[in-house]
Amino acid sequence: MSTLHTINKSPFDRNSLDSCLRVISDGDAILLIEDGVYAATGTSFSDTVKAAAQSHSVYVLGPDLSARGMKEDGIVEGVKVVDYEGFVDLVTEHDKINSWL
Amino acid sequence: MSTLHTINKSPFDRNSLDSCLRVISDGDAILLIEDGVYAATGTSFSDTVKAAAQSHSVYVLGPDLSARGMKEDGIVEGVKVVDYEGFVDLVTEHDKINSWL
Amino acid sequence: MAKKFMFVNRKAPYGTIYALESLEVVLISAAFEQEVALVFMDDGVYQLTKGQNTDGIGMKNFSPTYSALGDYEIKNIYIEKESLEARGLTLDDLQHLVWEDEDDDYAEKDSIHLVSSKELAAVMADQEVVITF
Amino acid sequence: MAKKFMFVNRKAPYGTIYALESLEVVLISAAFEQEVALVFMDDGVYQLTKGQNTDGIGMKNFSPTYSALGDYEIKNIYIEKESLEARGLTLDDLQHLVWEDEDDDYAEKDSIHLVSSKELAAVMADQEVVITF
Amino acid sequence: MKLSIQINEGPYQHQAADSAYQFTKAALAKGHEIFRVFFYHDGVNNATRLAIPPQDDRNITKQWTELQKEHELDLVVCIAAAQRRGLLDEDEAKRQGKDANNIAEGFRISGLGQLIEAGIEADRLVVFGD
Amino acid sequence: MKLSIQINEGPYQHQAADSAYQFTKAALAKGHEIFRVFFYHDGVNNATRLAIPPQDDRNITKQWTELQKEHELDLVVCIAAAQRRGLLDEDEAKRQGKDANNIAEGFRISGLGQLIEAGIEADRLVVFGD
Repeated sequence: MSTLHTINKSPFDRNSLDSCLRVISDGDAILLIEDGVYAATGTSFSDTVKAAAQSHSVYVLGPDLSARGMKEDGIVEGVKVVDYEGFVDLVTEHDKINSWL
Repeated sequence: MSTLHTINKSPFDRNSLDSCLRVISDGDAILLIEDGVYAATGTSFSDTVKAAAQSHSVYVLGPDLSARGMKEDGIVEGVKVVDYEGFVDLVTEHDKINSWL
Repeated sequence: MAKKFMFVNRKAPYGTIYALESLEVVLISAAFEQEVALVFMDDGVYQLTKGQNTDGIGMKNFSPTYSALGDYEIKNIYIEKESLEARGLTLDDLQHLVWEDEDDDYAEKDSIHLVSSKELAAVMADQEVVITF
Repeated sequence: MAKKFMFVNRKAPYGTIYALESLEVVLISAAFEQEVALVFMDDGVYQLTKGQNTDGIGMKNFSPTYSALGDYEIKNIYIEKESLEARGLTLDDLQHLVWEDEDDDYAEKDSIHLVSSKELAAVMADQEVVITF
Repeated sequence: MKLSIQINEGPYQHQAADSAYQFTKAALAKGHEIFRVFFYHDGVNNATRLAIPPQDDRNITKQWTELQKEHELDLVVCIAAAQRRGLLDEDEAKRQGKDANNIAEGFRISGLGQLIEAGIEADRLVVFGD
Repeated sequence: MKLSIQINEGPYQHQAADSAYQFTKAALAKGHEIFRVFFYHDGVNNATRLAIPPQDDRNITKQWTELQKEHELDLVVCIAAAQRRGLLDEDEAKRQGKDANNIAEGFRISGLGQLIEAGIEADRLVVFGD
């Protein structure tokens, strides 16, 4: 029963990424969307995200990155960029979705 | 030009208390309202709040504490409880209000 | 076939409506005879504090409704230990929620399970539908 | 008598509307001939990033509007250094905002002032009306 | 003293509108003047007359309407924010070719300049939001 | 695959409604079935037909109405949440003695059970919110 966790808030603004990481299971994946995409950039949280990407698949939504003027080539090591089509695939490839609102 | 800073979110949920403390001036006061009142209780942030209450006047809105089942006698040392009438007085006693939304 | 539904409560009550409207979803879900589990973590643990009194803020005190969860056969309520501790709370600060086991002469049993993040992760992994409020 | 207004931007753009609707307030305020100052701190610094392209999310890209602030005589724009650094950004990542000084042969001058928390505190203390978005 | 109030969130979803109401009542009881209450962002949704909250809960819009009557409050809904979110008065509905309007008694729709004016004219501006 | 969508926030204030729309379009383009889109909390405000967004911006309600027409989507607005916030259809307005209604074409108002059903019947439920 794998889970796709979506995080839609900046790690500076909310604790949802931290909470998600506390209860994530092996085989689960994380998708950063909306203001959550900042976590994939070179912020003071990048070590946390890099570590998460070593134990889990971590994705970031490209259209939300571009909207915010964040470059795909500057994102945290191990994080993969997907578009909305990729978002849909991630939803179907995992057994359920947990949106960390 | 003294400022009354209001904080309406839990310190676990948002960074507004931290941000406020970075730019607060001598003679300013802080009022915790709504979900901000949890900061006045014995949480892992209580040292931060206790320190703030040593350099500034820190108040908490009693009606919001009671609504959340938090006891007035268990609040952080130095924090004073006010009701809505006291909230109004704090607004008029300071030159301006900064609501940290 | 019943599905395993989990409702995860992460927000404090009153500051926003999510706690109240989440409870409305939970109560409705009981009518569909699904396997329902509730989680209280992060500021969601504040929803269950004893002695809430909203007279001073003009809002409805909906905290008594939690004690009805047992009557709706909702008896798997998980509270994350780490969230509780960070907030300086213990189970004694929270409502004591129970359900009656009709297979055991209607004995009152605890609905609340205090779990670590790690234990919670295992319970979450086992669900089929998760809605986080 | 002009009052000193300060608008403090703390939220990222697009995720919520506060950045956009704050900008609408700022532009209107210019018509009232008040002394207007802007602050970008916390996630608010993200509002000014270069190269925003919203084609993929179907929302309006309002970032070009910031460059019009100078034409509205809004030339006191403060960016908190600590917020910028925590996000791994430098001023080069942000739009270069300027105003024309008509008393100096219309020379283009920087509107953006990079300030420490401490310096920002002093500027804030001096204001008469503060609206934080 | 002369106070202005700004409300940024809609009714029920956030406590902002409730807090603002409690504060306004307390300020009036202490003899202060409320220069204006300005509804911005989702705050404009407080001005709908179509809401039917549960019987055992407060009716936030009605509370404002009654306070307005009693104290002749100036309740101003931002027109730009209101248009985005579907809050209209009769004139605006006609002008925009809409077949209905939904603004409640006691509120008026006006421009964002009214917020700046509220900041200039009042001694204090207090903002409630998310 | 059969997908259900839940939207918890109103239009414009949060990106939730936009993200949900982009996701739904992408899912349909890939040949998936959308079992239901359920509007809860402030999400019910997406269903107003009275909004007049700026000409150079998207019209979120209209986007849903058009997608509904094209794909016969089931757009369900939670009745309890809608009543609190002033979203009504014609029948409900009559029953409650309200003089206007504001729901847009393509949306229907129904009970919270429809959300649970959406969770049961669909293979996946995806939630968008604040």
